[in-house]
This record gives sequence, structure tokens and C-alpha cells, in this order.
Amino acid sequence: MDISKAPNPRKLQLCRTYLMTGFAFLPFVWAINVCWFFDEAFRKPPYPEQSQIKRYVIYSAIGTLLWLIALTTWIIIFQTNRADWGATADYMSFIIPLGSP
Amino acid sequence: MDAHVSASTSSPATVAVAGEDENLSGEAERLERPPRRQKQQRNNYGSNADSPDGAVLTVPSVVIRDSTARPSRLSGGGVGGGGDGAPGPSQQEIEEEQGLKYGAQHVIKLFVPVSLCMLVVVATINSISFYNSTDVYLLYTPFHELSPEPSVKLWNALANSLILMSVVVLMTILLIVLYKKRCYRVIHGWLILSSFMLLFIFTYLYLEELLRAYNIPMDYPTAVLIMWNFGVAGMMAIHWQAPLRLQQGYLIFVAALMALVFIKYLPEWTAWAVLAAISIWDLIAVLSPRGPLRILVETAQERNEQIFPALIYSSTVLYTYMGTHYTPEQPLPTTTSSPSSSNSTTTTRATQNSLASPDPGAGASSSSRSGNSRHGQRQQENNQAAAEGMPLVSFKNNLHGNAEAAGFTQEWSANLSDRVARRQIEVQTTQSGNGRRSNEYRTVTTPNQPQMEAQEERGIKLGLGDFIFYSVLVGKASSYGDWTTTIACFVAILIGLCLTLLLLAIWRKALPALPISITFGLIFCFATSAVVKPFMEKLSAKQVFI
Amino acid sequence: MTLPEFFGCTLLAFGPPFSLFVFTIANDPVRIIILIAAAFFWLLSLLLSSLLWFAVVPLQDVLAFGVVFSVLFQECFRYIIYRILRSTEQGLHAVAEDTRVTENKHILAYVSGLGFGIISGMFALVNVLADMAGPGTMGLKGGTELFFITSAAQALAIILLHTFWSIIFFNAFDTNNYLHIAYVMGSHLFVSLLTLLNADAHYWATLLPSYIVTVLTGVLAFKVAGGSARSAKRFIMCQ
Amino acid sequence: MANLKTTPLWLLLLLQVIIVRGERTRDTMYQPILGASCFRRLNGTHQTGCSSTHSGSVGVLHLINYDADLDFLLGNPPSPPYAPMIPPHLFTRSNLLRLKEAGPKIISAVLLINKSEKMQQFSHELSCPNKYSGIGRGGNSSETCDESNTALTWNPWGTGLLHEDFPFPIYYIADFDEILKLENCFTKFNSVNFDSQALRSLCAVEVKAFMSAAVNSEVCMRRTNFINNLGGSKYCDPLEGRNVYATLYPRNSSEFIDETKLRKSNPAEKFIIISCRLDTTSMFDGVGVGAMDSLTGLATLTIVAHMLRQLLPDQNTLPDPHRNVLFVAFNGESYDFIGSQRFVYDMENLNFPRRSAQSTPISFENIEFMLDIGTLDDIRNIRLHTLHKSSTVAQKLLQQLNRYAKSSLYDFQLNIGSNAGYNMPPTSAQSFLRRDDNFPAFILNALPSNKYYHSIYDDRDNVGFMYANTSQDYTALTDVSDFKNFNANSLQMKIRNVSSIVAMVLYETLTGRQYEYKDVANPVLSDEFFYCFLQSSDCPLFKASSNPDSPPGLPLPPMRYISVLGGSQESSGWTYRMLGYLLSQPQPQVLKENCTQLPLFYYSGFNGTGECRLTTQNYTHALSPAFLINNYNWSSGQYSTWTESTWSQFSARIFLRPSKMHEITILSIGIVVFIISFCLIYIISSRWEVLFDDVPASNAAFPPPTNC
Repeated sequence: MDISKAPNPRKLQLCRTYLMTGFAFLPFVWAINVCWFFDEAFRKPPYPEQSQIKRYVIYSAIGTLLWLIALTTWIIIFQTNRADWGATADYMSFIIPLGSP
Repeated sequence: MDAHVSASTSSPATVAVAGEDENLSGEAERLERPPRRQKQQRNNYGSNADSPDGAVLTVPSVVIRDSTARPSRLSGGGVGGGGDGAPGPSQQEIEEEQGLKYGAQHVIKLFVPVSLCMLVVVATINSISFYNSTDVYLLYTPFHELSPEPSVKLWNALANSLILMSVVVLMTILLIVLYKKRCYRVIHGWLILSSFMLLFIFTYLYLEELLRAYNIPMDYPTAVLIMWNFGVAGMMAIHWQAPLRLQQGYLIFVAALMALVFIKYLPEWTAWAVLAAISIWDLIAVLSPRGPLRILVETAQERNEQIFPALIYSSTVLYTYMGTHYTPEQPLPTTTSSPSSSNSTTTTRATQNSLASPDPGAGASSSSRSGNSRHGQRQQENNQAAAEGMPLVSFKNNLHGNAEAAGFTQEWSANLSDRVARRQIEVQTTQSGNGRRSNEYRTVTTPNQPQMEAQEERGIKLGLGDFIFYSVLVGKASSYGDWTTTIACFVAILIGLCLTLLLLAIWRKALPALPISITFGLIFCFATSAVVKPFMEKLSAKQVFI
Repeated sequence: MTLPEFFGCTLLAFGPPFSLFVFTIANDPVRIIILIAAAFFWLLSLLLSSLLWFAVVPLQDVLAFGVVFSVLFQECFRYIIYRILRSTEQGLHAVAEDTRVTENKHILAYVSGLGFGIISGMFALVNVLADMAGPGTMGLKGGTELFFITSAAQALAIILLHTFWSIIFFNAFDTNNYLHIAYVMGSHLFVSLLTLLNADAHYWATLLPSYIVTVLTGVLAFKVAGGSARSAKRFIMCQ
Repeated sequence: MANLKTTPLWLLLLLQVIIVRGERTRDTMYQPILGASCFRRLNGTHQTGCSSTHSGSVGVLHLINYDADLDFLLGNPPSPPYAPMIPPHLFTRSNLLRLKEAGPKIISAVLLINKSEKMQQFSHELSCPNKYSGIGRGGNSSETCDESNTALTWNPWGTGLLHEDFPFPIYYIADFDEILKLENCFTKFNSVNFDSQALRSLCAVEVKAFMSAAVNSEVCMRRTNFINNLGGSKYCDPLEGRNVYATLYPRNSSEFIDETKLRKSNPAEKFIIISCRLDTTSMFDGVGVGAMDSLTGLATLTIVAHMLRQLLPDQNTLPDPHRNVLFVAFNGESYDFIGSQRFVYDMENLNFPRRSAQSTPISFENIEFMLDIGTLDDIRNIRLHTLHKSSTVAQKLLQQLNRYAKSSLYDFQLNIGSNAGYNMPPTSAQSFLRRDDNFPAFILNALPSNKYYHSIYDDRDNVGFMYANTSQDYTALTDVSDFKNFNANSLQMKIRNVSSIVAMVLYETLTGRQYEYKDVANPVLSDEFFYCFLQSSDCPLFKASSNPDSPPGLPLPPMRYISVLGGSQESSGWTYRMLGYLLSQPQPQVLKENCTQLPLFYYSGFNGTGECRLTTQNYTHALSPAFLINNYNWSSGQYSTWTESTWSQFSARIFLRPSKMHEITILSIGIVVFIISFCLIYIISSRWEVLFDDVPASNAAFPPPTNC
């Protein structure tokens, strides 16, 4: 749907729902929220709900960022130590690469 | 696996209904009325704030949307009548051209996603060998074409495709029954379940095979997180509200997955047989007077309902436009005072008269017919359809790829005000940057601009059925490892799509989307790989260019 | 993996057509449709010519035969698409977003020509490109390592030529200028037959003439399309 | 509609029929090279063998004629990575280790080309085969022999490369035409001028031999058994095959299948085990017949079995009617005695024969003694190895052997030496002795003289076998003086002699009477035997010993590598039939149609007219106990832990690898052309009305299409 034509309360509600949903380990939803409401939050002429939306968008952005950092660090740790961890790493693995320890 | 596959194959079949254009959500529309006022105040248009709302509220009463009302209108318009002798045909033409024009635009708006879907499938086929080899089979294809005998393979393929087709037909009928009985919960549950399956299980499979193809290690926490995010976001996008681009992306991906599933799990010849069979079924279901899909869509229109949001691709064109009624109490000066070159006011008046005249008759006829609520709805439908101003391409589809254009035909059989409407749309669109237009067009309907409001987004919708089967065809073709064949199929299918839309515009009757494209596709696929390929290979080996 | 080779040849052959497409076609749906339609017609012509080649078994190794006939078929279909476009001009005029498409007849010609060119270039090159992505290059059993780059260059020439030819051809039929028609047919035949020399790796013997022809045809097309030395000068002077 | 539906199908038919004429460009770019690849095997602690990269290893061909050429590669070569083509005589441990150290950046693949003129020796087995799985050489050392002291090793020429891990694939090219392709390509493109190689396109080879498994058996078995997602993938399989055993007399101690009851052996039964080894191995997949290292032993066993069958009277007439001879051919002995270890394991658990055989199990108490036929490289100095000098059985056996060996009556002119002590040859008996070093196991083994032990060159030239193709009857014994015009020191005669001696000894042991007939084993039988196993499975002996209706064997020697479950078990299959045929008793009274149930089996027989025979042969499973025991300690070294990695394909192809400069030139040309055209066309399209000035004025006014 085209957010720019939705009424402001609707916008606020949507943004809020997305933020809340994001807490269920859904950083992607947060990312969507940020991209989707960025203009609403920062580019549009001000309107009552905007401050709320702005806050939600910022929260989502922070959340996304945190998740991103956490995920990348975890992936780096795992990939570097996979061989050393042995069995545990294998049981953790979704794809065990062929032909490498 | 079979179970999943079977479920998922059947599920998109449930997307038979393609309602009118506000498929995204009816509530969205309801909610969007207030902001019109707001917006209008912001933009401080010439007209007063209330008229649009009143206008919208009076939409149901504006029921003269029959071509039958046309002569009366012609006679009704005093000055306009005189002026109408000439404009009549001209308007006829205008209508034509708008149809074709938006046709042209929306053909492209279809080309892009269809091509993207094909691209995904072809890329996958060429990079992940998993999807290239059939070892596991669907429940519906008991004959596995293992014998080297062509004849045996042939009857195997035919039998398989027959079975598959009968399943499809059953599904469709079941859907009709459900829909007639208004078991929406069941249908929605069905849709959600199937899209859930595609988004989680088959995406999981896809991810696994992708990583395996490139031998990339991955741990479960990451994989689960990715799947969870992707899936949930997909469900939200498809069944709830999300940015349009995201929704389109998901739909394309789902279609591609579905196509890949077909390519993977259907035996070689069966896949071709099914393609042929499905396009024939498509013809029957749409063109035959009691074709199931026609029934479906007609009921949908009688009930004036939105289609199920899932699995219908909608590319949205933004029309800043409102209903085409003209409230008589609205003073003319507002329009004349509208920002427009003075020399155009005459024409403006003419149009206004011609516009103003029908409405009383409209009220009468509506009151006279008010008893027949069904008809009223239908006409209101027409009105809305007209309001969409997006006739040509708003044909719909289900998984069987039935191009259903009932709504479209009605829109096209709609009457003058529709045309005026469309002219206005056109004007608006030209102003909203969809194209360049010369000034003389603009003058005609400038006065109406103030009344034109942002309504909810309109778009063409194409059932994922087309996406899927086009992609299956192209993917199959590319699985032989010859790119010329792939390109030939691609071009043939696009041309087929063009022709379908063209015929739709010319004949003004419901047409299925698959047959032409698929027939072209099949012919070119086999012709190319049998005849052209050797020739081209000989040429390119010798570096001879023609 | 000689991906560099792959990308190099792809950019060389399809870079200019791509930018042409982006800047002149992509914004106008009608043009895109005409482009694809033209491609489709070229496919038809190719189908016919290869059917002929296929049917005439004894001559299957005599490429010249197939080449000549495919050239003829292509020109026939160029004519057919010309007739079709001209007959639907009214409709197009109505449909076109951007009226130049119809009011400047050359644009139609240009678009359809580009369609012809792109599809023919693709058909000639796409499988070669696909094979290029492997670890090796040409030259193990005969053939030089110039094979790919020359193929790409030739393909580019053909694509541009098709575009120019269509412009000249359409205009020639509009103005009954049979000389131009003859020129188009002739140059097309000439270039195609010239490429027969590639088999013996006489690349300069083929590339040079075909690029000369390309330039000539381009100039002719430029003139036909209403360009002139003066306008060119003005253009360069940025006035 | 209907025909529209079927058209594509008919077109498809057409498509199937048509042979595509035009050839793709890639066919002219690449040329496949046929050969055999080295692959990866793993044991409890290490991975051995070789593997290519996931997408295939590409290297520039370089022919190695002298060590100097290697120095060129390992110095700093102009355009690495390289793929040296090495003849066998340079395929030495030192060279290979140098290549390995250079690393995949310099050496990406190695081609072993079959130019064996200068080859002196070629054995990549350890100099102490099955080093850690024997009884050890006494004291606290677990190794079977002392590698430092070549005099005492069992494979003095062994380089042990078979147990090395290489980061690059090694590809063996046997066919001379293929070698010629490679050499021509090398001389045409590479050897022109080595210094300017970096600037030229060079002839390169791509070898695809990617191995799934890694690290060791423990890891890869764990990964294989752990289903971590929808499509579980297989990393490695344990080496697995079948032992073949047969008894001289049919056993008449049947047991009823009763899963609940514990199985009990029948103490009355007495068995003499005559065993040998069934398998061989080599570095490359599917090559290597192991003529000398294991086939001589199998031949001896077979002929002994046949001779005893011919000589001995009915079991009841023996002094001890419960005595019987058990012939066993153990599989997988090359890999830490897989077959015999499993055999011992089964015997311990009273699980031999399996319940399905419906006969009482055989325990160690039933075994009188075991005579293990090891490698008979050189008939002239065979020795009888025993663990304890004091073993009376051994001395008696030795004395009997020598009596017949030296007997003037037969004039074999052999002398069987003796050797007592822990330095036992690496043969199956080790598994028995390892369990209980008082077990009466004696090994007939010759002094090691096989320079091609466990290698691709241990073929019929190595044993000097010439097929006489005398289509004479091999089923009957012949008079000792009747050489069937074989050369006295031909392989056939050697085998005849040694097997006759062994058979006579067994005859004496069983009957208690000396053997004084002049009949000895038939050299034609050994002739046929070697022909079948060295040249073609489509041979008279195999035909005779299979069902008349069964299809003939392939015209290739049977694969004798143990391989894995589902791998070709040709050699065990043929041995099973052959032993069954030679050890079985004809049943003339049984008709063909009744002759379907084992132990009755219908053989086509020597002259092709079918005959029903009462057979005694059977299989046992040759899979190391390590894979049966739950959470077995893989590094304990108690049992064989060998596994074989899975792979998707072996392939090699040569082509021209473009020089870096060539690539960069093309790429830059492309980019430049693209950018120029892009800018040019942008400018033109933005100011096109200037360029075409005589377009209608109305249009010139229009803004150009902007790319939105």
C-alpha cells in the first residue's frame, strides 16, 4: 500500500505495529519499518503523529543496527572457529561444507 | 515432500478470484477519505472542501453508467448535444487510444515483473544443479517416464498431465463452491497456509540448495533467523500491509519458487504436456459461457468484493483522480476560476454541460431501479471500475493463468462519463508525470482538476499463475543449456502477452492470458532448439554474422 | 575462470546497445513494445531461414547459401514490420505517450532497427559468451585467442548496422528511394558474406571493412534522419 | 485444441530424434583427458590421498623429464600454478613431498603419465604394510616391522605415498594417445620459451576430483550420520566388502533358527583354516590388479582347494570324520585387515557363520590350526612363519612341507624355510594372533621381492604371465611329469608346485597317510585362473563356474579393490562362484529345475553342459567392527577405521589458459567502449533535436525523454 496516502493515525498505528513485531527476533521487519517510514518521519512537513513515528523509526533503526552487528560478529566467530569446535560445530551447522574440516 | 508440494500446487489455484482493483484492502479506502479533505485543504484547491466528500457519498446514486443511457445524454446536452455530434466519435477514438495507451504503459508494467521472475528462475536453474534434475516426483505424476521409448514417455506425459489437470479443475470447482457458500475463512486459511508453506518450507529448501551449490558453511542460528525473518516479513507483506515494492518482490519470489518446484518435480515431457494442457484449460475456463472462472469473477463482482490479497501481483499506478460525478449545486465559477487558459473555457463549458445533464436522469433511473439491488451493485461496480480508469490491463488471473477480464469488459462498455473520466485520468496522469502531453489536451478538462483528488492506489493485477507458467516454460528451455532457446522463449512469451492485451483491447471480451504466450513459447522453444540452434551454432563457430 | 574476458566482451558487444536502450527506449512503453516486436519478427525471419537451411540438406555445410537466404529473409521481415508500423501509425499516434514516436517517423525506424540489431547480436553471441565464462580461451584446436574479442566487435557492428539499415530502409520506402533500398540490401549482404572470411581468421580483412561500412551507413542514416554537417557542427559547438 | 496440445510433444519427438549438428564453441576450446584419479581415504586419525578444489584445479602443463625441470617449477616459475606431468621413475617420495611443500599456489595438480621405460620400482604402500594393526614386532612396539631396517621390512621399496595427504589432485593417464595429446599441447604452447610464459596463453589442464570428506573417519562418519537438514549429504563410506569362505566337506551340523536361544558351537567339529587375501589396492581409482601381491596367494588357495576336492575320499572314511577344511579368502586386508578382523570378531561372538546360514557357529575351539597363504613373490624362498618356535604343529607342518617340496618323486626342487618370532608378514593371520598369540596360525610367505607392491604396475608383466589358452580340461589333476607344455619356471608351473605341496600336506594331515600318487595340480587351472583375474572376466573358468543363463563377465579383469557398500564386488563374486564350483560335488541325479535352492547350484561346467552341484561356499560381511561398536574410540587403533570419501566426478580436460595481460586488455577495451558510448549517447539523446534540425518544428520544442 502507499503509505503517503494513509491517514496519520493509521501511519502511526502501522509504524508502531511494525516496531512491536520487530521484537519477535525480526530485525528485518525493523529494517522495513525504517525504510518505509523514513520519509514520513523526517521528510514530511510536521504533523501531530510525526514525533511518535520518528521515535519508532529511530528505535527500529537502532534495533536493526544492533541485530546486524550481533549477527555479523556471531557469523565471524562461528566461521573462524568451526573447525576447532568439532562435533558441537557440526551439530550447530545448517550446511557443513564438503571437503574442508 | 510430496505432501507439501501437492498442497502448495493446489493452493495458488485458489486465487481464482480477482476482484476489482481495490484488492489491497477495502478498509484502506475507507480510511483514506478523511485525508482527501485534509489534503485538499492543504493544497487549497479552488473548490470547496465538502463537495468531494459529498461527491464520494453520492457515488452510489450516480448510476447512469449504462451505454443505454447514452442517447438520452446526447439529446440532453443542449449546447453540448450540438457539440457532441462531432465529439462523439472523437471521444470514441479517445477512448480507444486511452485504452491502448494505458495498455502500452501497463504491458511494460507487466513485462518488468514477469521478466524478473523468469530471470530468477533461469539464474537458479543455471547455478543450482539441484533444480535441474528430477529424482523425486510429485504425488500427481505417478508415471515417471523412465523408459527410453518415446511413445511410452508420451503416454506417460499425457496421463500425468491429465491427472494434474483434473486436480486443478477439482480445486477450481471446490473454490467456486466455497466462494458461493461464502466460506471466506476457509479460502483465506487455504491461501495463508499455502503461502506459509512456500515462504518457509520451499524457501528453506532453496536456501539449503543455494548454500550447497556454492559449498558455503552456515550455522543453524543464522539460518533459522534468516528463515524466520524472511518468512514472517513475507506473510506480513502478502497478507497484511507492507511497502508495495516489498510485496511485489515477495510475490515474484513466491512465483519463481513455485515455478522451480514444477521444474524440479515434474518429469521432462510431463512439464511440457502440462504447459500445453493448462493453456487449453485456460481457454475453456475463461471463454466457455459457464467457465468456472468466469462464474467466480462474476460472483465476485455481484458481491462487489475485493479479491484475496495473496498471490495476485499488483503493480500500482498512481491515479490522482476521484469519481466522475459532477454535483449540479456546484457553482460553475469555481471551475472557470480555475487556473486555465481563458480560451479553453468554452470547451470547458461544453464538457460541463454535457457532464451536468445526465445526473438528474441518473437519479431517476437509479430510484427506478433501486429495487434491483444486484443490478445497482453491478452498476456501482461499473462506476468504480470506471473510477479506476485503468481498464485495459486490469484483467485478472488465478494459478491456472486465466486472464479474466469481465471487469474490464464492463468498464469498456461503460458510458460517456467513464470516457470523460478517463480523459480526466489521462490529464491527471500526464500531469503526474506519467507522460508528456501537449497543452490542448490539458485545456479540455482543466476545470475538473480541482475536483480531482488522490484516491487509493490503483494498479494492474496479474495472477501469479502467469508468472509461474511463463517461468516454467523459460526455465525448462534454459535447462537444456542453450541460451538462444531461452531468449527465443522469452521474446515469444512477451509478444504473446502483448497480443493478448491487444486483443483484449480490440475485442473487449474476456481473454485468457496463457494460451497465446504459451503456444508461442512452446513453438519457439522447440523450433529453436531443433532447427535454429544447429544453424546458429554453425554460424557462431565460424564467426559468421547474419 | 576468465570472467574478465566474459565481461569485457559483453560490455564491448552490448554496452552501446544497452546505453541506447536506456536513454532512448526505456522511458517509452510504446517504444519498448515496438522493440520487442521487432525482435520477434527477426526471430521469425531467422526461423524461416534456418528451416530452409535445415530442409536443404546437401547445402548444410555451404554456409554462404544459408547466409544469403537469411539476409533476404531479414530484409523481407524488415519490410513487413515497416508495413505494419506504417499501417498502425494512426493507432500509434493515438497511443504514443510521446508523440515524437509517430511525428518523427525515424524514431519508429530506429527503434525497430535496434530491436533487430539487439536480438541478432544476442543470438550470434550469447552462447559464445556463455562458453567464455569457463577457465579456458580459444585456440587449443585451431582458432586464435582473438576469437572472442573479434566476435564481440563484429556483433557490435552488426547491431549498429541493423539500426542504421532500418532507418535508411524505412525512409527509403517512405520516399521511394530505391537506391537506398538497394544499398541496404547490398551492404547487408556484403557484410554478412564478408564475415565468412572469419572462418580462416582473417579478422582485419573482415572487421575493418565492416566497420567502414558501419560508419558509412551511420552517416547515411544520420543524413536521412535529418542530420547535416551544419547541425553536427552546431551540436559539437554546443549551441 | 487437441492437436495444439500435442504439437509440442511431436516437436519434442522430433527434437529427440535430431542429432545436434552444430558444435558449441566450448567443444573447440576444451579437450577431455581420460585417466584415473587418486582419491581420498580416511582412517581414525588422518586423511590420505588427494582432492582438487571445489570447482576443479587448473594448472599450466609442464613436462618433467629430469629433476631439473622440477627445480624450474619450484624455483620461481613464470606463471603459476602449474600441473607437472611426471613419469613413474620421477614419481618418488622426495619429489612429491617437494611439490606438496610448494603448495597449491605453485602446484595445483600432478599428472602421472604412463611412460614406464626408466621405472625401476613403484610401490607407494608403507614399507611396513598395515603397520599398526598387527601383533607388533615384540617388545612394546606396536609396529609390525622396523622401517629403519629395510632387511626386515615386508615392502622394502615402499614409499608410503599412499598414506600421504596431498593438497592437489593426482591424475594417472595410462593411454598413450592421451599422453600424446598432453605432450603436443605442451610442446606447442608452453615449451616454446619458458621465460615469456607470463605473456602467452598457455596450455593448461583442469582436474576435477573434489572430495567430500575431510579430517578423519570419525569426523566424516559423524557428519554423514548426522542429518542436519532436509537432504542429508554423504561425506564418506566405510570400506566394506565380503569375505568368501567354503568348506571342503559340506557341514552336517545344522541349527534351527531360534533368535531367543544363544548359539552354541559344535565341539566335535574340527577345522583347518586355509586362508589368503582377496583384495589389493592402488593409489588410483579402478586401476591395479595386484598380480603378485595378492593374486598368487588366491591362486594357490583355489588350486589347493580343487586338488583336495579331487583327492580326498568321503568325509566319513577319514580317521576323524569331524575334520574339515575351511577355505577363507579375506577381503580388505590391504586396509588393516578389515576382513580378518571382522572374521575374528564374528567368531568371538559366535556369529560365524551367520544365523541365516542355518548351521552351528564355529568358535576358536573348533579350529585345529590355520595356514595362511601370504604373498608368494618368489616361489624359491618361501618360508613358514610361526610366532613360537616351540609349536609342534608348526614343526610337523614344516617337515611335511619340505618332504614333499624336496621329494624326488615330484622334483619340485623347493625348500620351505622357517621363521619364528614376532616379525611376521602382514597377512590375515595377524588378526588371529593379535587376539590370542597362542593361536596356531602359520603363514606361508615368500621373501619380499615385489617392487610394485600395491601399485598400478603390479600387473601381469610383473608376474610374467602369458596366457597359453590351452583349451584343455583343467578340472582333472595331471601327472606330475605332464607340464601341459608350460615352461618349467613359468608362473603356472610355480603355482602348480606350491599348491600341490600344500595340498599334499593337507591330504596327509587329514587322512594320516602319506601322499604317494603322481597326480599333482593342473597347471592349466592356474593358467585359466590368472587369465580370468589378470586379463578378462569373460573367461572359460568364470563361464564354467557360473549359471549357464547368467551373462558373461566384462572383458576386463575384475576390480579387486574392496571399495564400499554398493561398490563393485566383482572379485568376491567371482571367487565365490569359482570356489563353489571347484569345491562342490556333482549331483547327477538332481534335475536342473530342482537345482535352484542353495546349497544346490546349477553350474554350466567346464564344457558348458550344465550340471547340478552341491556347494559349500558362502559370504561373510567384511566391514570393520569399528563401525558396529557404539562410540568406538577411533584413535584406539584396535580395529581398522578406513573410510573412503565420496566424490561427484573425476574428469580432466586441457585448454588454453589466457594470459593475465590478454584478459585485462579485453576487459579494459570493453569498459572503455561502454563508458564512451554511455556518455556519448547520453549527450546525443539529451540534445538530439539540435542534431536533427529539420524535424517538424512542433516536435523540436518538446523536451526529450528523461530517464526517470
